[in-house]
Amino acid sequence: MTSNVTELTAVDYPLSINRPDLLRTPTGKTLDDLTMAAVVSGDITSEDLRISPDTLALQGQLAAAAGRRQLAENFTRASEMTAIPDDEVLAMYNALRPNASTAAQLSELASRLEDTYSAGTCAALVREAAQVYAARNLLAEDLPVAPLAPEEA
Amino acid sequence: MTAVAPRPTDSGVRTSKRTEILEARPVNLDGFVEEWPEKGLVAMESDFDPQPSVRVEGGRIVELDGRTRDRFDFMDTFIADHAIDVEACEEAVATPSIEIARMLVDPRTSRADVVALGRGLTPAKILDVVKLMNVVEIMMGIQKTRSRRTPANQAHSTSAKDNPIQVAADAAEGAVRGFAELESTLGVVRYAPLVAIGLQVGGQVGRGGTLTQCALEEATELDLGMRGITAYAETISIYGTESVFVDGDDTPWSKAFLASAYASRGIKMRFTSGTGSEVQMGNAEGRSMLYLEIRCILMAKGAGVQGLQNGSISCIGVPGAVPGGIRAVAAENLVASWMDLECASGNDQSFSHSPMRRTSRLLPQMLPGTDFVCSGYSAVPNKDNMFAGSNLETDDYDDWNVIQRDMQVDGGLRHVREDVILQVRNKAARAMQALFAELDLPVITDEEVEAATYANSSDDYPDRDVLADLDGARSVMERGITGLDLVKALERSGFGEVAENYLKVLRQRVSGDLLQTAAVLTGDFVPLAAINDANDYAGPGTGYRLSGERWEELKKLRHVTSAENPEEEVV
Amino acid sequence: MTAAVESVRTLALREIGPAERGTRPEEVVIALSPAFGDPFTKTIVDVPHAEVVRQLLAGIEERGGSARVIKVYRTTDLAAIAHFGAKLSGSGIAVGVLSRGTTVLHQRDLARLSNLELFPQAPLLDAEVFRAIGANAAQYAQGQSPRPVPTRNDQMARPRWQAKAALLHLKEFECIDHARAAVEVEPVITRVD
Amino acid sequence: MSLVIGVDIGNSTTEACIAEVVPGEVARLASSLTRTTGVKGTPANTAGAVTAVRRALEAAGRPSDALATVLLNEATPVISGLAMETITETIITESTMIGHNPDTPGGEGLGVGMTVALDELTTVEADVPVVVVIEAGADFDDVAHLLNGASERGVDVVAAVMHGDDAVLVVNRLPHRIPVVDEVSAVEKVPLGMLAAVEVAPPGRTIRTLSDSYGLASTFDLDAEQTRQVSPVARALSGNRSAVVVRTPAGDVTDRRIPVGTLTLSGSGRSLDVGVDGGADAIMEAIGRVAPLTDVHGEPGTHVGGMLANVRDTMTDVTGQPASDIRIRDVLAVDTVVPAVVRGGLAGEVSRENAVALAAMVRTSRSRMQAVVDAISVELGCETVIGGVEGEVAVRGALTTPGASVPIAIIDMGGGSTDAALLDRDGAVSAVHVAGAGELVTKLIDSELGLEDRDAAESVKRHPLAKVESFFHVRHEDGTVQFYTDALPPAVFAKVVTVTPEGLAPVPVRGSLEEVRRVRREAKRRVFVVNALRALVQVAPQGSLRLLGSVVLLGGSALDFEIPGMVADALAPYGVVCGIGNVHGTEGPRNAVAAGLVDTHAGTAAGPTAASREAVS
Repeated sequence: MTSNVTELTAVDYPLSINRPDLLRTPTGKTLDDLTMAAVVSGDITSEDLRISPDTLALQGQLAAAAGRRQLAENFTRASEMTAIPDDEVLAMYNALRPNASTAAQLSELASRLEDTYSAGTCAALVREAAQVYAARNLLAEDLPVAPLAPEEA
Repeated sequence: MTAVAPRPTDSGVRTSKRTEILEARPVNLDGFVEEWPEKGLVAMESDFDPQPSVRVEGGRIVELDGRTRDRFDFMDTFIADHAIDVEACEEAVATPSIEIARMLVDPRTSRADVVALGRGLTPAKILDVVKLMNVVEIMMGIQKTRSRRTPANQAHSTSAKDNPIQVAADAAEGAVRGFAELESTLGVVRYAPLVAIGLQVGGQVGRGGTLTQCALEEATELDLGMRGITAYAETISIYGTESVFVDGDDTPWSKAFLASAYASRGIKMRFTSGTGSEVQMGNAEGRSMLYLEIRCILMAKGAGVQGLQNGSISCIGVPGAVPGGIRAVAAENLVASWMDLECASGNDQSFSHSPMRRTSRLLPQMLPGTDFVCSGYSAVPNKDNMFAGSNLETDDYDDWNVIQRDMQVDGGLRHVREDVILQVRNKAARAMQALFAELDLPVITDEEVEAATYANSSDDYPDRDVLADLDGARSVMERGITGLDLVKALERSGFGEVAENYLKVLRQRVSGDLLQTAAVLTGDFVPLAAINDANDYAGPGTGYRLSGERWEELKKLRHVTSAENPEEEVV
Repeated sequence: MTAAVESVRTLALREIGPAERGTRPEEVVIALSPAFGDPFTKTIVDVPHAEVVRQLLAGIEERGGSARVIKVYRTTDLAAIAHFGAKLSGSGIAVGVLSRGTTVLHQRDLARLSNLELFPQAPLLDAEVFRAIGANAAQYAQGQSPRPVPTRNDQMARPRWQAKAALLHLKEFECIDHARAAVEVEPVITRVD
Repeated sequence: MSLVIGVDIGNSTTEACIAEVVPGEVARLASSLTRTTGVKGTPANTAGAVTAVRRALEAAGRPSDALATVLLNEATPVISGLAMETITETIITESTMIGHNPDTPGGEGLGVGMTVALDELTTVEADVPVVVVIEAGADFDDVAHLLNGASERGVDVVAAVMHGDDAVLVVNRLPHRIPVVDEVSAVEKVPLGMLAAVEVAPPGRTIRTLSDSYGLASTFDLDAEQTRQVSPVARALSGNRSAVVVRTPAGDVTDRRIPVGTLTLSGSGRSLDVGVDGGADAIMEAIGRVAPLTDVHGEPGTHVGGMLANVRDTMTDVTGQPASDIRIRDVLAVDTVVPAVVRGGLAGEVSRENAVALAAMVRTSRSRMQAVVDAISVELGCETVIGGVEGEVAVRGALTTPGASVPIAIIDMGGGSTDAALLDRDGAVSAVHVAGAGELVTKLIDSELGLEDRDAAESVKRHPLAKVESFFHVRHEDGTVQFYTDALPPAVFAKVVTVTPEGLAPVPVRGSLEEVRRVRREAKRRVFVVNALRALVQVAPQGSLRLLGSVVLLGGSALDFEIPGMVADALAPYGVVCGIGNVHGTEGPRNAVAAGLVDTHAGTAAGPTAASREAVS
């Protein structure tokens, strides 16, 4: 969708008011379709109230136009993540906590992001984390070791 | 043996009557300690902080504040690789600190220029700059660098009994008084769904477009957000040293990933940090509180999160006890704003026994204006505040309104007539009653609605059947009830206007407009962010000025003698 | 208990050997932090350490229990101190105490960061509370289910005590001695008035 | 073919069953369940009924305009009230007795001497036996020091009574193990200079001397008349591990009955007065003599008078009928015990006083169901009719349970009342409602365990118990042990807990699992089992349970984990087959009325039809 739209600038914000024509739900509905009548009749589901990857890309353009490079990068990662189910997003987050994953597990996670979800920038973030965790001793041990004696305090 | 007991005085030594009076002043119940810079128990001026430096090789930063890349901890790495603009940094760091400090204060330097220069600065350099600024200059800096033009405020709405009807009524009153965002949390965590529903319903009754959040552990908080029961999230903590960050079971990478997860669901989110947390946990690594907080701010920026709640927050007793501590707290708000982040600027935790000191701690944020002056003004009496009490509470509403009027500053609130307040409180409680009935949740009685209308604290409400409520809360989660179900139920039960407001908030998720820096929703459901309401302060006569209709609104107080007829008060 | 406060007592912790695992099934271990008793002598609100130990022991004795006291040197993490004590305790129950007064009741099968009862606000702990904690520890050790010691809360503790607590924590941290293993001590409480 | 919904408005839940109906044929599509709004049989029911209808439509995927008919049950307007009165009390005068049970008294044995305050110990002559009275604030080390000093001077310290929880500590610091009773909160009221006896039994034992009238007589040198007078003291102390008795000129302990008023029972054309302090058996027996009951009044100006007036006022509020039109048609009285603080006690002593709990059932003068019918008709815009009488429809619904046959009786155990109905071979139905059900059980559990926490009592009622024996295992009340791989939460450590779907919930009692279980089962037996039998006798042919064929249990309580078994056990001696309903083989004990309404409408209702329907009582 973004291909036939010129880069957005500050005057396009807020999109919900100035450029509703560019907005679609992941199910293809427009903002105008999201009426109370449609809600009551059951034509709208939670799926219709999610943000689409295209919309995140548009917001990324606005952020970049305002000089907010990192915010735009965040929207790029977010755009990739829209495809990942809720539970798995949380599981991936937990895998990134310190001492939670081995190098191999993080590498596997990066591949899954890349291969299953085409989430290249997310994968890059995970690979970068894996490198830092290795250097800072924040990877999980390969084999879980059961403590036998009371740890010495 | 409570903290409010007066200090023991050595009997036998004669003191003057004046000393007796001074000893009894509330300020002497506060704790003050000497600095210990070697351990990081120092606000912002320490010989143990690093000197600024930066070196770029092959397109990446290889030295940061005196450390070469091989000696980087993970904060250094993340900041060097994500926060700092590599092209601009060497030149930026070479600029004399005094020049930069003056740019922050000088109205002729635009916000854009000073923000652009800031993109290339290292933590030590930023510290070096703000160390040159006194508290008035810091306030000048905040006035200019704050991202949104129009200041706003955020409230806490919680209940000591986790009573969802109380949360709804106080949220409604808070919203009608002007809070743009409402935050809740729980005593009994399992109550969360019902309290989050109360907050949302109350918010939309009080003023359509109010945004709500419920502070919980990450998974539940995200779940409530994804269901559309809450609208944003804030309590995503970050820390300034690697060891404390790891103690908090996170890293900059895990938090950056979480930030993107929220955005991918269309949910607004900001991080939380603040001076004092690292030394409080005993791992400041010998750095000053402000230096470590600047590292947090740059980490947040690097993660691409739109905003940050800072201003010491729950550790305020630590900077509050050392010399220059409250200046440092103002400086951390300045740096967050300068780094182009939305700043929810603290003033949200019980800070002092002294009313005078509570007020002075507030002014560096209230006078220049911030994106959210309080990141939690207690919209319930402090004893009901489940965030352990705030610097401001419901008892202070009138004082706040008078200070706004005295100083002609906009702190985001206004005086509201009693009849209006009673009406929204009643409506919020009735909407909850109807919604609970519609959703088969435990009954809300007419007596409870009546109590909510006139109550002050949780003591004024009949007790709920806690077991039934917890069953209800569980069923909300198990049945997979979403914001959309709540909208439907409100519409069906005759609260169409509330349903409509709620639906409009949910629709924002599709547009993503609230993901932009400092975004809030106006009463007309117009997203107001640092794009369409960018701060344009450029000296006297520019930027946000309290005038016109809004100023007329703020002139109103509970009691103002009429000029026309001095025997009466202005209504 | 007022008379106790009026009398002045001092505490000496006489080392009697390395801290070892106990065998008495109903004993409670009291695990003290590195600076407890020496160099510090009182809690954040000036409750003498002698009184802290005396009341904990009295609470245990009144409930028919027995106790051993150990001192650790390698950490100031209260959870770790108490959990270590619990693993040495014949009953699996331990009381961990920091020199500023913060106290926790622990059990060896619990996760380190969990607890039976936690008293995080040191400024609110007085002799009476320490007595009650001791009494509960003894009852847990006997397999009973005592009513938890009522916790007090004071929102204004933060402005008065947060920084002093941080300072005391840093000072205690300085007393860590990684070279020194935990020892069992005999508390010698002497009345000096 | 038409779309029909049967709606059953119950006391706590409203159920709906939706079906496609052609004469003689029913295709059930879906059912739904919601909370009843307002008091059953009042127009406030409309909201809940409409919700149930809408839910059923949604579940069946049918639009609301396709709906042809809504069928409601003619619900007997039965409402219940609950009250409890204590009928005994224990009073101590002149602070003559301390009968509480501190967890840890000190020493053991019996000590008899004059009461002396601690700080007056120095003035006591040598060789006089003394009982030392120690006020609040004394430190145990100081106390032991002073007692030892006195002994060294030759004072005969034989026992002590103290405020703090220090008895063991003090005794451990004395050369001789004298009996010491501690935690006496009002120790300053102990009369000084009087002869007193302190007794402490070894751990796990109870006192022998002070809990025995002749023991008291020898201790205090009493004559026969005096001995008779002190017998309440002995009785009050029996079962204690420790006690103190002080002999004062007029001191006394009385155990008296509280006059709480009389009930006036009307029925069978006569009236009968019965004193509530006579206990439950006397009340129930009197009710039997005037059956069928037409109304009950309480003696004005007494506790029971106020209690019944309250019930009547509540009914007036919910039905809108004047109090004078409200008739109490059944009462269930149950004996119970409540822990009560002893008047005049010095240590917050608690005695278990007798009490009577009453559940009263009210029938209003007329049904207001037609008002509900009208309101629903307006709300949904479709035909709404009363499709049957509750008892009859329910029993026909129950008959669809696989294996059931006529004659068949049902018992529906709800929150406020227990209902029974019988369908005989001729198709005649008789039904009865009796007072007392789930709410009364909760109240009995709450008061007998001294929980003062309705939620906790409700949890005890609904869920089985277990004892947490370690962080990794619990022992269930049936003796089985369950192990956990993750440590249980600290809040349940060593506690008696209820096993709920949400996990283990601690029961805030000090008693054992067996004690809690006994109270729970006894409460259920005294209400549900008693009521099931009481109600069935009223509908059984010639009042004989043996003539009942089978009994089907319906309603929420039929899902309880033990009530069906208890009722079945009670009925077994009469040769009655008793089981849990399974309406249409799919619905379990729920939905009997809603499904029955639809069946009746389609003319497919199960069982024989009556030539002439008897009046449903």
